[in-house]
Amino acid sequence: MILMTQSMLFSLCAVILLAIGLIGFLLTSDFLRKLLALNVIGMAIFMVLIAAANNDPNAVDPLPHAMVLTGIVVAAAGTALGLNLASKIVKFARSIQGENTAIENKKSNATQDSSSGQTD
Amino acid sequence: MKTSSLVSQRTMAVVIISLVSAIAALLLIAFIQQPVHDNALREVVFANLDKTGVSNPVTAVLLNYRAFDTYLEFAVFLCVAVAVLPYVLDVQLPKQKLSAESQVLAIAKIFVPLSILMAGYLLWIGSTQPGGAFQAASLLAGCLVLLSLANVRTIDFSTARSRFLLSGGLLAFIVVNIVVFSQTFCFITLPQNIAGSLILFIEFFATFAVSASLFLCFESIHKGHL
Amino acid sequence: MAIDLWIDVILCLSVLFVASSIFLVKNTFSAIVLFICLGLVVMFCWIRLNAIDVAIAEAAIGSGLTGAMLIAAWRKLAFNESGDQPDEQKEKSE
Amino acid sequence: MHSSFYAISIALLLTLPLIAAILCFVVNSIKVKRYLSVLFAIVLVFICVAQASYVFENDEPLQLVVGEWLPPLGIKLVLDGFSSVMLLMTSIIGLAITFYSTHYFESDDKESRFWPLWWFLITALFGVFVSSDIFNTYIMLELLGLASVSLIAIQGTQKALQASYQYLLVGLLGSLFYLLGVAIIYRTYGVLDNELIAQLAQNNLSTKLALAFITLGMMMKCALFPLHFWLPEAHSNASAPVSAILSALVIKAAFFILFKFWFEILTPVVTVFAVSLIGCLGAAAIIYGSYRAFTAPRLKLLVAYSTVAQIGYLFVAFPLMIVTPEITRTAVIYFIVAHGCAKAAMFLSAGTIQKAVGHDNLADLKGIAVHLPLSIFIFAVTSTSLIGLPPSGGFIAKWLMLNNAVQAGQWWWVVTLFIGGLLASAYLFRVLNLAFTTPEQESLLDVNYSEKKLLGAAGLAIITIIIGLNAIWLTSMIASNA
Repeated sequence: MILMTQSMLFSLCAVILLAIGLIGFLLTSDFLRKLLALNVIGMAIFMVLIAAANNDPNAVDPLPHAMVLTGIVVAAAGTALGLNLASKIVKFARSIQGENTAIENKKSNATQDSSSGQTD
Repeated sequence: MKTSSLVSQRTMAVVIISLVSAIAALLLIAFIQQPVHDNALREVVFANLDKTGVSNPVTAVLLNYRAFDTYLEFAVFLCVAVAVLPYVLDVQLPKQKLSAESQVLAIAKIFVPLSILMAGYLLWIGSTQPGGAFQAASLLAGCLVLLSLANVRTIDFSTARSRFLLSGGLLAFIVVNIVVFSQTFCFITLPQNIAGSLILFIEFFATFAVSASLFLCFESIHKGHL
Repeated sequence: MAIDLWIDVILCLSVLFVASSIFLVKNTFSAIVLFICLGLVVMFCWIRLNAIDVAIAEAAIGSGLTGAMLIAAWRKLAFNESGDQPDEQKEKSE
Repeated sequence: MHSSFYAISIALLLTLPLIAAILCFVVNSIKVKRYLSVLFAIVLVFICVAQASYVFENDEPLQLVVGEWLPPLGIKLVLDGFSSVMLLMTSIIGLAITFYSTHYFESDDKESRFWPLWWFLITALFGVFVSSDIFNTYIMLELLGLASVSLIAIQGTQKALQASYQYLLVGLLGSLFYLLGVAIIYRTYGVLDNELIAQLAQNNLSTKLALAFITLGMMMKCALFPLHFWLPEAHSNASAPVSAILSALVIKAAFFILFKFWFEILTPVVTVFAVSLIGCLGAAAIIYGSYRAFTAPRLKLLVAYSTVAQIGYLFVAFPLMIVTPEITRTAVIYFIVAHGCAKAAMFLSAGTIQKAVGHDNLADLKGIAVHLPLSIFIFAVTSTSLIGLPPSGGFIAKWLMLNNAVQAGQWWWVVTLFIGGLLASAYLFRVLNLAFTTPEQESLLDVNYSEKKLLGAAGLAIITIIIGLNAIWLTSMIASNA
């Protein structure tokens, strides 16, 4: 077995996590999970950076820590914007869906003389 | 048609999985072959640490060596806050009365004072121990979210004052740049003797600005788009 | 093998398990909950890798606030999705 | 040590737009926001002109070390020939679009959201062209992506929101791939500054993978052929000033980074096979983009697909960079400037046509030239630049590229450039002859739309002609310190 230092172990875990996140992003159709997949890929890249920083445990390099801190905040900002757009799109879809059902109701009421008037 | 689309979806999935795992394997081989760099930068960071006015290396990198990154970091956060603000303003928040006995409020009564105390401690300790503006801001944002879930109106985002609060972090940084520029004619050079207090000044405003922006992001999803 | 290497191995396996189950699990709400757990497990990895500042930020922003936003968004999105709507559960419970 | 006045002007370049953004965000009244924005835009143009002339005379890049910490530790901002030309173009196009958008928006609410986000976008553009640190460029890219997504989302229609959400996903994934490249480079070399990496770079697997990931990420951001699916929706559904700046500059920023990584930072890794692969992708983009533009039902969709095609030209230049780096570099920069000005003016005129007539589907735009003469004039002038007809800047760029390809003996690029020119003329003349044919039934287009707001766009169209006529001035500026 090659020399399995702690940083190499976490680099291995980061690469597999990256693969999981990428496959997840490409294969899911549900757009909430696509945002989750993007965050998972972000976490994997941060793990690569922090594992590189911890290559020699008693001489930890602070630069990747600052980069990952900035990365986490940027990822949160991106996710917040994405969730807002998703809610807005769903609000539109629901309002249009509402209009369609309203039109169908009018049509169905008009055709049926007896007012069965099924409410959705 | 149904089965063929299922089959093509299945083959597409297999293709994607094999492609991604091939890339991952390549990356792994590269990591195993290539040793990590010789960490020369760490010595340079620790050598100049006394000139930065803080003893926590991460805060020194964030707010002195690479202060330009954090300067733009505040810009990114303000940009998202600006983009998200209209979604909150579109909805007229109903004037809820404070329902005294709701559980969330009971939890909030216990945790909010504690986290505010913790946030203050994290902000203050940031210069020597792990901690700092972003961590303190996220704790404050947590309190604001808890209060908002307990139907307590904390920040009214329609006023110009709240917009000023949101852009406080970036404004503090620009003010510091201008003040520092007038003395040393260089961009974001924090003079050694007052570097510590300048960093604390920036972190103080940044904490409130970032926590307000994080809270705004939550509020826009939670209350907006009705 | 040193005991702490075993701790790291267990941490890595749990990270990979939680991450893969985010995409394998059926309904979206449990995917979000799993994502918050992933955030917390990764926080432990940061602590193991001597990155304390990052651990605090990951726990607070990475899984805490992002998780709160995801759940708030899920409550808003769930009412029209065909799959796992809360009103379905309501019908079952009635 | 005191850095010279010009070095400090780079700091001004990044602080002024942020101050403008905060002011536009905090101030309530629309009038103040408009005057502030036009004022800041004019000041920025003067700063960029001063910098470009300094770099041109002294023939050495302008450098500003941020915070007195030298590069392995701190960040350095560098302004060489390429970036000073890009900054000049950004500020001039920014001024034209700022002037245009002071009259464009019908609702004050949309306009008050537009201005702060606009200034964040300008800051990100300036930052990308100036930064010489790979992680700093990542943050600029992120700000660029988030600002442009929010600008598209202002439009509020369902199609605009869906387009902006798709653009956000692709943008975030592209930035994450770029960040993965940065992580690999940092893991291998432990340094973040461009020049230091260029010195340390060797030809090993890690560097190859880093360049591959960065290329993949930037291909997503600048919509090269296989990964271009988000662009037509995003650009055709955004409001006119936003789609103008997106097509003219935001895509070029991603190309700028890609160009720097391939030919300035990780040069030992670049192989002939990789470069010709990118060249083929560029050629495919030209053919596919032109085809889709020819069949596009709507005017703005046509202009968006023409962007996909024109981006292909920039990537066709990659294989030529191996053979004749100097001339091709000048040709690429010339093409970016020509395409940027032409595309911005074209989108602004398309926006005016859409506002005046209420829709932009090409079928019933017959005889529009009678009602909107200035818009069609701008459309025609910019089409000459996109096709590459003699008086325009586009012609000089294509001519430089052509004789490079001939000298290099790679005749297949010559063929693609010609086919590209023919296809471009096909879909652009389709619009022009529609505009000039008199409609059968006299459709009463009640066009009472004052076109004075198109002066900015007319200025840009004239610029494309000016840089076509006296090419010597611009080529010498670009080649001043390649």
